Amino acid sequence: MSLGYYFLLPVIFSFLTPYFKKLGSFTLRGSSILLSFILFVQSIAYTTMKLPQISQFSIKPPLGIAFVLDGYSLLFLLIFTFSAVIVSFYMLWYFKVNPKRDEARFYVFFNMLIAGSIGMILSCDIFNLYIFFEIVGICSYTLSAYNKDKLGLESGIKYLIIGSIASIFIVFAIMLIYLQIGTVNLGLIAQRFHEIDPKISVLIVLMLFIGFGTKAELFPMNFWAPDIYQGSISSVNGLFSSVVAKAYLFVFFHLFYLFGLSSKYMLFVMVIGAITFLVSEFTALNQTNVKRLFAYSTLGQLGILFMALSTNSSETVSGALFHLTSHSISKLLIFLALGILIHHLKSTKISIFGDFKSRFLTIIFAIGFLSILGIPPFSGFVGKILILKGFALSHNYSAIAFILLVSIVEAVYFFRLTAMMLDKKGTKRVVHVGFINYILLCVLAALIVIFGLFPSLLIHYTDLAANALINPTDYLKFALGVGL
Amino acid sequence: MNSIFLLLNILPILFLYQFGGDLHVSFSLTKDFTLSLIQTPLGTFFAYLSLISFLLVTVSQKSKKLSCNYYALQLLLSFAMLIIVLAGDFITFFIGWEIMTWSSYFIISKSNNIDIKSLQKYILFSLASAFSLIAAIVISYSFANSFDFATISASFKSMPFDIQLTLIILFSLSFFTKAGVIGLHYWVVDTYSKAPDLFSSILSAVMSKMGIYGLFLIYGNIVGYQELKIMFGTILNGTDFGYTLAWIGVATSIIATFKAITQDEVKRLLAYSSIAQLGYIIAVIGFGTTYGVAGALYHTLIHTIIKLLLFINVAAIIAQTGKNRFSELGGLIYRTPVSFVMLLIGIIGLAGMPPLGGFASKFMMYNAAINTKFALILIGMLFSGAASFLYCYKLVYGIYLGHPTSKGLETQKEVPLSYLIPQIILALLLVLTGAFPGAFVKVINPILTQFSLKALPYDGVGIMDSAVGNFNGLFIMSAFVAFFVLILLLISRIKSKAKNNINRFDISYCGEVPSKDTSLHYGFGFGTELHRIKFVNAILKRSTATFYDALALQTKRSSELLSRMYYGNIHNTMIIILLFFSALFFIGVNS
Amino acid sequence: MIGLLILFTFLSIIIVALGAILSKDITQSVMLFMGVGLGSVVLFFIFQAPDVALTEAVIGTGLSTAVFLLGIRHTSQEEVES
Amino acid sequence: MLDFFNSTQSIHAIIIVGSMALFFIGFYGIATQKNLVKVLVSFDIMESALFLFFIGLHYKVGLVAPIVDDKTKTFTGMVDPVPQAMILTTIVIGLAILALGLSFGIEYYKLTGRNDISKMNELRD
Amino acid sequence: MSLKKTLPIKHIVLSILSSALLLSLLGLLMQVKTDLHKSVGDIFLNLNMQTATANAVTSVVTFFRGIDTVGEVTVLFLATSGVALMLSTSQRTYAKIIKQDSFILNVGSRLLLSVIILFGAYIIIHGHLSPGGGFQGGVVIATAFLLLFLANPNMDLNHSILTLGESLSGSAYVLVAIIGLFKVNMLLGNFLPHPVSEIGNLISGGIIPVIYVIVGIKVGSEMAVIVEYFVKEEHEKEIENA
Repeated sequence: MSLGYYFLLPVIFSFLTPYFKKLGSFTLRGSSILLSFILFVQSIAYTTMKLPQISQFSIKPPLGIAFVLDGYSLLFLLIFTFSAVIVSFYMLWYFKVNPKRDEARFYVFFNMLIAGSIGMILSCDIFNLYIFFEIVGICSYTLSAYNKDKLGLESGIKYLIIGSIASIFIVFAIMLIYLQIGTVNLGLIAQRFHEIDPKISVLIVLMLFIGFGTKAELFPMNFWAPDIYQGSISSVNGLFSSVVAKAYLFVFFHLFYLFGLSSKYMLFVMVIGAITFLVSEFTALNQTNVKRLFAYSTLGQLGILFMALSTNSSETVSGALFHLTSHSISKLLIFLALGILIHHLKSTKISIFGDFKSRFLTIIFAIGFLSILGIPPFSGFVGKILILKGFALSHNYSAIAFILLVSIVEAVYFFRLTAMMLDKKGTKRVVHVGFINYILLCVLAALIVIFGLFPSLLIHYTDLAANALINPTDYLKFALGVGL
Repeated sequence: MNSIFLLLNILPILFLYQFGGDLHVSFSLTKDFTLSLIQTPLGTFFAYLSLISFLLVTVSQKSKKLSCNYYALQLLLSFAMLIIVLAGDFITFFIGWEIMTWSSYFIISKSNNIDIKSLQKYILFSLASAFSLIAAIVISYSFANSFDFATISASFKSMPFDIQLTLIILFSLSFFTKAGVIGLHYWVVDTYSKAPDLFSSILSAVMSKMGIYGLFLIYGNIVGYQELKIMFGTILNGTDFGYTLAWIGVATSIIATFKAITQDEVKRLLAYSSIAQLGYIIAVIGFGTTYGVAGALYHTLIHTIIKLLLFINVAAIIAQTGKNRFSELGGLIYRTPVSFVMLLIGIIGLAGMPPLGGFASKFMMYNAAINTKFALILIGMLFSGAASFLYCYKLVYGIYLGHPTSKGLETQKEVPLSYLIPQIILALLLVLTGAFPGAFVKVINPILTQFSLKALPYDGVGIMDSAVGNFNGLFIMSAFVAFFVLILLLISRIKSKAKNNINRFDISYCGEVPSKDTSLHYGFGFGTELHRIKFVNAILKRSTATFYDALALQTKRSSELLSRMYYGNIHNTMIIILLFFSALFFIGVNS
Repeated sequence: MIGLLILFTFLSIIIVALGAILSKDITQSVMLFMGVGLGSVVLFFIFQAPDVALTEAVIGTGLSTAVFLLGIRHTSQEEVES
Repeated sequence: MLDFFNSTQSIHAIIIVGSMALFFIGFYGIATQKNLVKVLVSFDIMESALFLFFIGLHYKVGLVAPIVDDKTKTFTGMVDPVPQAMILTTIVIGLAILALGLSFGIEYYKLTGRNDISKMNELRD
Repeated sequence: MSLKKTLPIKHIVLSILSSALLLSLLGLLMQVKTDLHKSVGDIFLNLNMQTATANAVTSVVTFFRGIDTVGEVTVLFLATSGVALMLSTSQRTYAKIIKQDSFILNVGSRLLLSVIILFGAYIIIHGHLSPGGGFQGGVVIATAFLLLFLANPNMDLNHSILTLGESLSGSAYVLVAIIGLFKVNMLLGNFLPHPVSEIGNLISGGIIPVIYVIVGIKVGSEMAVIVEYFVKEEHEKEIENA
């Protein structure tokens, strides 16, 4: 039951895939689903245990590396493992519909992507964090280039080059940290970060900001992101937007609060988040490609999360984490439904929303859009209102006005799609949603509605996470191996 | 299918009636969101208003074969309005508000002559109003630390003046959009005219009243009229705030009335007329005197009844003939006499002529204006009231009088019964409110006490009295009926030989004989030459559409500009990242 | 003495790296990149880091250059970079 | 005069200047080069510059490689092994990225016949 | 070396920018003192005696920071399967080209092959005593295969053995880590006996040499696969224009 299994089980699975493939595609798919299911059940088991949990590797933390699970990472663990289970079921349909020769390798990269992201949120050692950063990087480059056509390869190359630039900056930052503080353990770095000579600490923070900011798609550095979404297949897009982007966001704010940077850089991060939100919502207005449109909407939502998470008040942060969870679920819902649509209508133009006739898909898309916009009965509303309430309590009215105005712009393109779906004129093709997808989309939609009507279940965990994020005292105690 | 939903509509009425005014339910969503429903007199008034109109519209939808989820959405809409009206705190209010928005959005999208542009207009304006509402709620939460109406209104006085002002502006903006005040009515006309025929009756009769309820809630409960008087001071004999609001209302009604006169489409005329009538209510709502609030409430009731009546009537005609323009309709009086009588009663009520309820509410509103000595406002209201008679006449003449323009019209049968029953009930209601205006006083008094205003004196069910004088509704109605019956006998006594041998085309004395199919239906076009009047011409030419289209164009242009940054050349993206790094480096290092 | 040696190797690495970046022909730039690798192997050895020197020699210089050259033979075939 | 160069101070100064110069050559390379292979080369140059910078600054005159053989019995007076362990892993990661990038480049060249990353813009609005 | 190419303004501006960055960064880095805190390395050096491995770097790489190497091995594995995914064309038919392979090259490469493999094996096995280890030795063995391919491009590696070697050693590595959990209640714990007295000779340092041998096999087979894909790929091209 130790935290190490989150990384070691997928590693064993991916090493043994050639043999699963030999035993036939059923065992391959079954074992991949079983793996993600086991990890999901394990994370649910962790919700009942007292946090923070720790599992050490070879020696006690300040010297060795350890996986520490506190409230903040528990929430993300649940999101990641849940999305893994959903997408692995979805892939059953995807590979049944367009069978591919190297399907086994997809499962390798899929499971390692999830394991890497979980590693990123659990590891309490900055160099180990960099290794998982690279694992997630490599998996996402290959997954985005998976179907080897001109678009996929181009997105793979672009993602690789941007990823390598980001990793250069992060390696440089780790080296400077090691030179200054003499260790790579996050607990010790957090303790001694204020002793570094201010100029060098500005440099380190800048390098980490550029490294993780590029990957977490902040404004001046996210010109590459829509191309990746356009080039890769929809289920991979779902993973990118609900798992990978969230992992980088997690690390960005984990270090932001651990190193105590919120006092100096709060305004800067909030302004960058606001610009990201504004620019991506406006560019989403005149998109003709559906995948690019939802990519910009993901960038926009990340912008809001950056704005809300950077405030030091646990109210807003817990609201932002709630919004983050509901955004992951609804974005996963939309991308999976989009995959079905694109498969049947063979085009990724926006007009496909007007050419399909399926009551179930219309309802699913409507729920997804309304939840992202933050319309009452759905979970997005609770998230948005918590964020606004947090901003109001800290009397930050300009942020409230900004979020509301720009989300009207966001409503324009979402409702344009809804209007096209509901429009009865024109030739319509019936889209047949497979049996598996039917259940998956129902589960996701039900989750959105449940969190909308009874948010107290999720708010308990987001409050836990918000407190664990803002004052990581017990995380530091475990990271320093005190009392182990 | 229709009958099941009919029963489902009756259920809430009985449920509400059974509670009798002290319903208090609270359900805690999370630790700091408790949703609560409280039954205030104002709430019950509007609840009964909306539930009864939903019932009547469901009855009228009997003949149209509507799908099950249409009814479900309509039920959800009525449930949402119930939540809004009975909400005890702002979160429930907002949840009801948004569910109302998107459920009505899905109903409107089911109509077959709706296009994406007007759907977008509708949803964007409603969302804009909802977002300004949530902004106001959240700001007030930041000062009151709770969403409950009572605590917020208690802590409202302690807020600094500029916060109070922003709150009032935000709340009023969001409710004005819903009620369709002149600057924000861009969506109203298109949505009402293109929505499914019978649903536009709900739209105009009930949903716009939610905006009015919101205004009452804010000015009456949350801020309180005394607080408004203290905040903004007084002018002549009324409050400054009331005066500005009155000017907005009067402007809305005058402009909307003249716009209504020139419309050719029936439903667009009705849409403009509902904006105009709401303009009256908004003009009077801000006065903060007993007569102001009473007049507004009375006119809300009357307007709902009339708009339901007119829209159902027009919907029936459109369903029957398939045409919705005055130029295509005409001469239906012989074919559908009952609908004509119903429309006639509706017109009399709309124009505010004595025997029917319309006069009572207009009387009360004029009294309010007189009472607060806002002379110009009174003149404006009288002017637009008189002008409104023009489009009432156009409505009657265009559809029923004049000559049938097309062959089909001559063979029309009477409108099916399911349309007529609700119209008859509504007409009876109008007659009752006309005959017994006093009865309404008993309904309004608890609301006035809720707003801590002086209650209206109640002397007899037939008498409505005001500061300046009173009139005995019953006496007028009985005199009118007696006089009407007398003339009816007189006419029927004279063997009306004239009717059957007059041939519609026997107008050869001016030397030209119109052929069989030329339409002699000219009367409806009299709005067109209004342009010659300079003042009216100024109104008709200018429209808010140009402003909003320009706004949409600017956002589109700026989005194209911004999206040019994302043109996919990875080489330049790398350079931008490196430049961003060096810029931050130079700033960071030497700061 | 060591300082001089370090200075000299650094200078040669910088010149070779400049050549690698600016040269038009890709195979030439890969060859010069190998030069940078060799220089860094020498430096690692001076800095008393034999493990890293061996890794850099085998992986950083040996295999990377082999992979580069094989890769180039399929792509631009010594084509002058436009 | 010669031993001026042997002091750790001056060695560290040389290392910092040299490696940072190398780093910014790679920086310039990434900013200007359009060919995929050239970009990967400048990426690798930046990486080796960082390694030199890191290992160099941990070397002090008189310290010995962290390996115990029959001559040096105890682990004292040795260079810090942790940076070497980290650099060892990062070199291998650099190779992995390189091999992956080249395989993408080869497939892309097979489909489009060009290797120029600034011309890759099928993916746009 | 054709250096005389016309530098467009963009290049000049960027070079000025990067040199400006260089100067200000140097100004920054020069006057900063590096030994603010005693680095964790000295603690590892003292701890190293108990792990009974002569090479401190190996003990840090495999034992103290063991999960890094597991991550490292997965990164290499992912890169290999990524390259395999990309370059593996469905029809792996390589017509035997008629270029007659020169006899000298064949014999010479076979002779050299055994020496290189021996050298690689030496580096792997003596990872914990002398510099080198799994990664370096594995890649040396891979270069041996590279040599064979250059000599005789038609050669086919036996894929079943390579995948067997790769997956078994990978799972063995993870099993060693998990056994550590059960035996020593510490993931990647050193459960084999590693007395300090044995520090110099071959069988010393518990699981550290075992890990490095496993890593050596894995890296060797993976790099061989990568090299084969890159070489074979090139082969196909020649057939087209031959």
